Amino acid sequence: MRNFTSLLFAGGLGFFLLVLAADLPVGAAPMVAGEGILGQGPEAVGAANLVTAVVLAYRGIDTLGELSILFAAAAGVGLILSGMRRRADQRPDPEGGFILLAAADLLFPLLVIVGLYIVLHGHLTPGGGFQGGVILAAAFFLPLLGRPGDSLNHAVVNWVEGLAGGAFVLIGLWALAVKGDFLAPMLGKGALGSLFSAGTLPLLYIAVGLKVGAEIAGLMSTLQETEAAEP
Amino acid sequence: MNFVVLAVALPLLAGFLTPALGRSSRALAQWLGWGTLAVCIGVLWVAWARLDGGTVAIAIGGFRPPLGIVFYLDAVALLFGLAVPLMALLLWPREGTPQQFALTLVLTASATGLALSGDIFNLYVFYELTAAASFGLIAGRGTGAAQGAALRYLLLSAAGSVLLLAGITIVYLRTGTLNLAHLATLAPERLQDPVGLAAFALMLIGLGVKGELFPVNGWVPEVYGSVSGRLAGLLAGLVSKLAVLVVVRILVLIFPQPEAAQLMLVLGMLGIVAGELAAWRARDLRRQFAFSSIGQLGIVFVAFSVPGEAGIVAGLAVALHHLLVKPALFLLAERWGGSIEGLRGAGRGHWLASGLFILFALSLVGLPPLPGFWAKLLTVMGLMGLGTGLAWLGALTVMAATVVEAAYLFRTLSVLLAREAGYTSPGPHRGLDLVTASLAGLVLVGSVFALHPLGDGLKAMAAQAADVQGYIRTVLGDRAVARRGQREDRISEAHPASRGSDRPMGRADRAYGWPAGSPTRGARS
Amino acid sequence: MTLLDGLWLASALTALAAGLFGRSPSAGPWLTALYGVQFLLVAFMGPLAYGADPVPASPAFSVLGYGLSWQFTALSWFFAVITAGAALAAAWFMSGAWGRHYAEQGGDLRLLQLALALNPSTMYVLLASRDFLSLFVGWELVSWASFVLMLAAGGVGVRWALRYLVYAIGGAMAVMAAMVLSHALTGSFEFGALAAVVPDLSAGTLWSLVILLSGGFGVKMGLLPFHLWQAGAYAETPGPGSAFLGAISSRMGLYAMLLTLFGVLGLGTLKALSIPWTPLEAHELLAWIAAFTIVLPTFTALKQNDARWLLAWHGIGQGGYMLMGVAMGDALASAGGLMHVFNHATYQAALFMAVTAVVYRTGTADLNKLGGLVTRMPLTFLVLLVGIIGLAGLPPMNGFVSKWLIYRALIDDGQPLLFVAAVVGTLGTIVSVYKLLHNIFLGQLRVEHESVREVPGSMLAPMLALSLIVFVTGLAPGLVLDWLTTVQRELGLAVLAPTLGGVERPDGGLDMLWVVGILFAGFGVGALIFLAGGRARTVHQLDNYAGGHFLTAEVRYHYSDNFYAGLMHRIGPWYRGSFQWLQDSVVAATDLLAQAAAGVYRVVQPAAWLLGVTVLALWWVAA
Amino acid sequence: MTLPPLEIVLYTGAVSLLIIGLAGLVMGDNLVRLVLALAVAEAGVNLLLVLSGFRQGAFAPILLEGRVPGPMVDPIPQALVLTAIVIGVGVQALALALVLRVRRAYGTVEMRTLRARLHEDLDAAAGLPPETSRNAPAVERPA
Amino acid sequence: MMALIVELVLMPAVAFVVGLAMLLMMRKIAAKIQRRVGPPFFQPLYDVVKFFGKQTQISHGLIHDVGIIVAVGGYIAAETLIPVPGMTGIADRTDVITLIYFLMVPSLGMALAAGQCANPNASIGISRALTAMLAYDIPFVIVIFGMSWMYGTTNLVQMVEYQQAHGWGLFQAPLLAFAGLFALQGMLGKQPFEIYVAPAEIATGPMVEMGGKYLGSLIVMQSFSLYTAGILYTTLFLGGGVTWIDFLVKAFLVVAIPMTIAFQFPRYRAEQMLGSLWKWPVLAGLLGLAVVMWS
Repeated sequence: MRNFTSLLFAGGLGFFLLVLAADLPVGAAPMVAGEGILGQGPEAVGAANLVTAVVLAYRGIDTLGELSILFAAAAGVGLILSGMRRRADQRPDPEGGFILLAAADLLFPLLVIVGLYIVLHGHLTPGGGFQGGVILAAAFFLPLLGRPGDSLNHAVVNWVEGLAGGAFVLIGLWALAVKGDFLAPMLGKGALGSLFSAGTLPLLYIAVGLKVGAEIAGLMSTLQETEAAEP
Repeated sequence: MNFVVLAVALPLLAGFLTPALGRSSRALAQWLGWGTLAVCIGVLWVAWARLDGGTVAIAIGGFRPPLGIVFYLDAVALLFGLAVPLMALLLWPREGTPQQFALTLVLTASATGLALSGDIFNLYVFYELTAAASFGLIAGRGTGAAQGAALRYLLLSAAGSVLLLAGITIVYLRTGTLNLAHLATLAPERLQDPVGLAAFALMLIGLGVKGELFPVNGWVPEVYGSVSGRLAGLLAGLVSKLAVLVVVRILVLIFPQPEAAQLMLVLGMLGIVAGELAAWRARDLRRQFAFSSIGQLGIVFVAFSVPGEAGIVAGLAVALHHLLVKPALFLLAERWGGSIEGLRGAGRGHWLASGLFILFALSLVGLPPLPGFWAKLLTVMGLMGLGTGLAWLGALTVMAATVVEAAYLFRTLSVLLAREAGYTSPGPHRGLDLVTASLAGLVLVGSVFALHPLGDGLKAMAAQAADVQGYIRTVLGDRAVARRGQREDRISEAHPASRGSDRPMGRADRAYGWPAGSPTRGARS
Repeated sequence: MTLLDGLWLASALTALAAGLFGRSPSAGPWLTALYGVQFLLVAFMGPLAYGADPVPASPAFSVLGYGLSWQFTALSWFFAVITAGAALAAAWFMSGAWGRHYAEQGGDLRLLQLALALNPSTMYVLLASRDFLSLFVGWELVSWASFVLMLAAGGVGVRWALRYLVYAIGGAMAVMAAMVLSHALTGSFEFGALAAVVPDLSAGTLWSLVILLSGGFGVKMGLLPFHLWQAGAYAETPGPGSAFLGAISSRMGLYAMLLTLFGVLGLGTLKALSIPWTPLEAHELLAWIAAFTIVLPTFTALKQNDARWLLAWHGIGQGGYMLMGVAMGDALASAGGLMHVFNHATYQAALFMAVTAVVYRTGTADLNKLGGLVTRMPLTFLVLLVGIIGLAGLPPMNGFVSKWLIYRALIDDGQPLLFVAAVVGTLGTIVSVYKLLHNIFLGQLRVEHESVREVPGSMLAPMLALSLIVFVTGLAPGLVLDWLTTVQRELGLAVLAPTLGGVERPDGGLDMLWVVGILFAGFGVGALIFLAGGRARTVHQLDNYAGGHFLTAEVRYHYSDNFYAGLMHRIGPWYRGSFQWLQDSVVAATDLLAQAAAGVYRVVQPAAWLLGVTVLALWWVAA
Repeated sequence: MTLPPLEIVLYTGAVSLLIIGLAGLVMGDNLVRLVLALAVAEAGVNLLLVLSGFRQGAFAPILLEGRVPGPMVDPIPQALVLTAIVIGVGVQALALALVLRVRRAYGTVEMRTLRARLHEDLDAAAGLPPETSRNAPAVERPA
Repeated sequence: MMALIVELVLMPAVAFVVGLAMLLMMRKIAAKIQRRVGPPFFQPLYDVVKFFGKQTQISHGLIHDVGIIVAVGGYIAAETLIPVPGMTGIADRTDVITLIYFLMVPSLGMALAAGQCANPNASIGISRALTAMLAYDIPFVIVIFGMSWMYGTTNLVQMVEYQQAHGWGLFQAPLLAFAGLFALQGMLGKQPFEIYVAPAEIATGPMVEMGGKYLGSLIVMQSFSLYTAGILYTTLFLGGGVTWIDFLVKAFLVVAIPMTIAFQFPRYRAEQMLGSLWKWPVLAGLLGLAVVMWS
């Protein structure tokens, strides 16, 4: 009976949302604010990738909020699972097969390079700190899959995480001190399209990339260790 | 005035560093936390002093709205903003781990952000941040029950935020902008129809999860029943009010149509009935206060649903009163945990705690000189002033709720003060909690003597909050105000556009986008 | 620094002193002195009762833009005199041996003294209210003060105090609704503003105002549908507390009703306002409620087996007389109603004190465990006798005067059924008060009460003083009636022209001097006849005619249980306790609703509610 | 406005994802299934958010070699969706951690038993005897 | 003023004499109905003298004496309020409502006296007496209301003048007269409604402990009650008395009717008494009221 009513209600909601969607200007975005950014984004921020301009410049504090959500999640998970780590005497899971170990060792450098590339070219090509950070996290997490025994050094993860987050905020505060506006783009704009362009955006994205990488790696390793410790 | 952003940035910075520092020494992390909160209080206090009655819009990163994000500072925002670090300091987790300190700092930053921000999506981000931090804090080093409650709360809150995001998407699809002031100018033309109302409904329910709105507050008894008194006070007292403040901002600025307010009124009334009756049945102190907070917040929603300034005055009064009383009650509940029947004679030994409990109960029920009475009076006057059948029903519900509330609060009190001895309080003697509770009591009694200035201050604050034109003028400058006026006339009187051709939608509007980088101070109105 | 400020200060000082030194019984006399000071201050405001202009209170606030000010008028002075007198008597009663006795038995004397001191001070604030806001502030304060006094009993008293609280807060909310409704109509809380706008109000609004006000204040007065709390609350409060509450506390409802219904809306409006499809007008509705309030509680009192409960139920019944007098509204009736407030205060306080004295000596108020105390406690018997004659409204005492005024007015207005109801009430009272007198003082003295002695002086003095007042105001009611003329003029009611003995009328007036004179002359002649028969020998109680059977002390032949067996056979089935059932069904309904509300929070998947409400909201939006 | 089939598919897809997610959340009993349903719902909404910036025949908002390739898509929703996705990740990570914790604490992953045991725990923590149904009616029948 | 004092003394004397005559008539009627000769002319006087002459007078305490005095005094005071030809001074100063209450004072006095005797029979008797009072007072009050509404005054003297002018109350409100008679039956406490002095059941109830001058005083009280009832009824319904002769004839006639009825009936139980007194007289009274008020 409960399922039937839930299905009924879900169907009703779907019907209403579709009716709403039909009424919305689908495919023809009103572009009121978007046009403004497309228009004077490149000269104002100097970033080729306008999405990065929005993410880091126009809506910088959103990104800061987002970073702190990830941080809160990492801290939360750490807090929740603090008592559930595997004890020394428990035997770890068996090691991954040969293919997994070899692939992990082989892929590690590649993933790191790709991750760093995406982080560094955030303001030029699609992608940026978050996407690159995740790839870096995957890079560090892959070996753990192979050898569940050893685990990430959480102290390092915490420090990297803290420093990267701190850097992000400090750059913002530096902008506040100098230009009077928190997270305002600094260091000029440089040549559009070149690596060293769009002022502090790349620096911010590097900080974001490191932070996201460290956090997600830490998250995954904590989950993995806890799961490993399941009786 | 741009330094106000520090109130959000600094706690985050401290939060990021706390786990790392905490590894070396816990005391350092603790002092870092307290220091940051003190700085935030200082920042906000200076901002309030500088503001002295005016309103200021701070463009983050120098990007003028509607492109960039703006922080809007008016009396209400700063009042709640100031309350956040103050209460976080008072309700700091006891013997917490560095992660808990970090999460509390993040919670403080996001709550301050909720109070100040003037951009819809930014509000969503801070709302989610508050949620994430509170999940961590609730589950923290709590018992199995706390973790179970946190999981159920997480699922409900995440579902709520899905709806909230859907609502924001609809608003963005219809208006193309996210800045509240810009939305306020476009709303009369684009969000008046049922689709706009549907967006509001989704947003109300999304934000209602944390604001303990009727159907979506299933988590309240479970979470407040299993969490430490301090955190329960923080969540119930502060965070729920901020969610309501966001709903009110959206209601006042973007959805002035009456149906929106009616929806809120109906859900608020149901919340009152469900909350008070469930509290009447509750058999343990902590959950009784949880249900009572649902009832009280129902009254807050009902009060804010009254259109215009009267509604905001009433809502603010009830909200501030609840913000003062509920955390203190939760702290007292922690001292006397356990089922009410088991508490016979518990209050006899500690006369300060029982005295405070009596004072808060009297204020909640509305003994005249106490502020609780004036808040309830304002709410009922606001509702009766409307004259519609629904408003009368609302007033009736608020009054019936008072009767039920008096019944169960004083039933509990009579058990507490029963003459049988032989009650040994389980928890260790928490001196600091009593200090916080008596601080709240002092403020309550103090406000009795300062009723006149408080009343006028509240009225001025409400007038400022209800003044949509003022909001737009501060954020977007004067031309926009004219444009909203012209749009509203065109819609209401539906006479042909009198002057100037209306620019086709979508073309970049030169007037807004000043070339970035030129340092422009926030326009001081 | 007007007299009113002095009164407020004195009462506040008394409360403070009671709070600080209340615990030690020796503080009693000092507190009584303070109450005496309060009484003097009220007495100094005497000119108010003879038409002087109102005495304002200096503190005046304005909160949220609405003014809040206080003043004493003739109406408030009349009630203030009764309050001060009752408080003085109660404190005097408590100051001596009773206080020590209460403390020895584990009672919290400090709480009782403080609660007693709080009550008159909050009542002076209520009596001085000048607009809706100050009225409501005073009203809530009085409700809470009497709640504190009821709590002083502890144990069973607390349960009744909580029941009272729910009723009181319900009533207060009705008053708040009326207050806010009047604010919605006039934009301010002033009485004058509402009075100005009353003529052009629609019948519906007027009816809602009348119902809300009379309902809200009716709860405190113990009018019929809301009377279930009063008996228990007043009976279970410790001795002097119940005397004070019984005397004046529920009359504050009548004061507030007079101030708002008659002072602001005016009797003309009430008379013009008719109940649709019936010939009754609003004031007749009030009269009928009063009629039922007279009859039903009185006959419930008849069945009580506890002296305090019997008196408390009679308190409710007598409240009906006051409302009926005031509701009829013409000169005689309103004077009768108002005077009944004074009369009832005096003899109800005396009766409660007498019963407390009996409890002080014998330890119980159960009518089936007492008997024959007249030989041991003659003065208390005399006080109780005078009290019940007053309560029953028989000639020599003041109760007769106010009832006579009400009857005479009912005959003038031609209200036969109301008249019969009032008389049935009086007869019921006579029947039940005799049971009280007989079961306690007459009949066989119990073995364990052989050693009972008269109560000490500190308790006797206030009782005798009150009985004296009952007799004196019975002999010369003109003293009180003069005060009432100013009150009537102030409320816009028809004004009575009283003489010292009562009221002079061509077609059958009342002159109490003559009536009492004739009565005592009759007694004199009766005594002559009686004494003609020579000296009589007083025999021991057991030397009694028992059909040849010798009575011994152990045999308990005192007839007290089911005292009116014959009457009960006839009217027994009429007691269905329908109001009790009504109240319990309301409580059960709330309990059911609460169970449903709790069910909402025990749902397996909270998100289900989220989905449900979203769909309903969207459907509502689409509709 | 005549919509080519692509937009209809995208929008109905996003909405149906949202509906499936919410339905799964409401109907599901296994905790992991609920978290997955939540992920699906969030994916649906994120898709909806991205589509709100979509313009027909427009290019990605990237300036290749400093030149504007033509009419560009609205960049803001893409930035927003980036944040929304990260929020989703954070919340799901917390959810999974909590599921692990609940399984350790209550030994179950069923929502039904979790609720029952949670409420028992809450009652026990509050020192209440387990709720038993009433033997007599709340109100005694009138005599 | 002196005239009033004279009235105050003279009226009881007249009442005593007429009362004894009525007692004699009552016992004569009883005898005639039971086909026997009946007592000699001065028998009631002899009884009174005998009771007052007794040596052993048993008292149960002060309240016992005070109660008897209040009972007798109450009736004395009551009957001075009723106008008799030639002596209407006192009656002019008071009204019928005071009279109703004055009639209740004796029952309270009797109750006090009987209560003090500490005899269960007395207490049961008193509880029945008060129930009886409750029973007959309701129709009686309806009658009083009806008549004072009809005459427009509650002053008995003005009622008599009204009846002299407009004819007897009996003809103008016959139903009320009937109800009044029925109530009178209950008031006199004779046969159908004398449960509270039932000799067999509760040993004459309140009078169980009374002897000597107490019983004598009660006999005097009974004579006064007969006299008061008689002249009250005549004042209300039979236009009062212009001269003493027709006033006494009417009074004796009025008392004779209930007496004759009384000795035909057995004794009702308490609840039957309540039932009968609350059914027919109240119904008749209300109908009479309706007729009076709407005509």
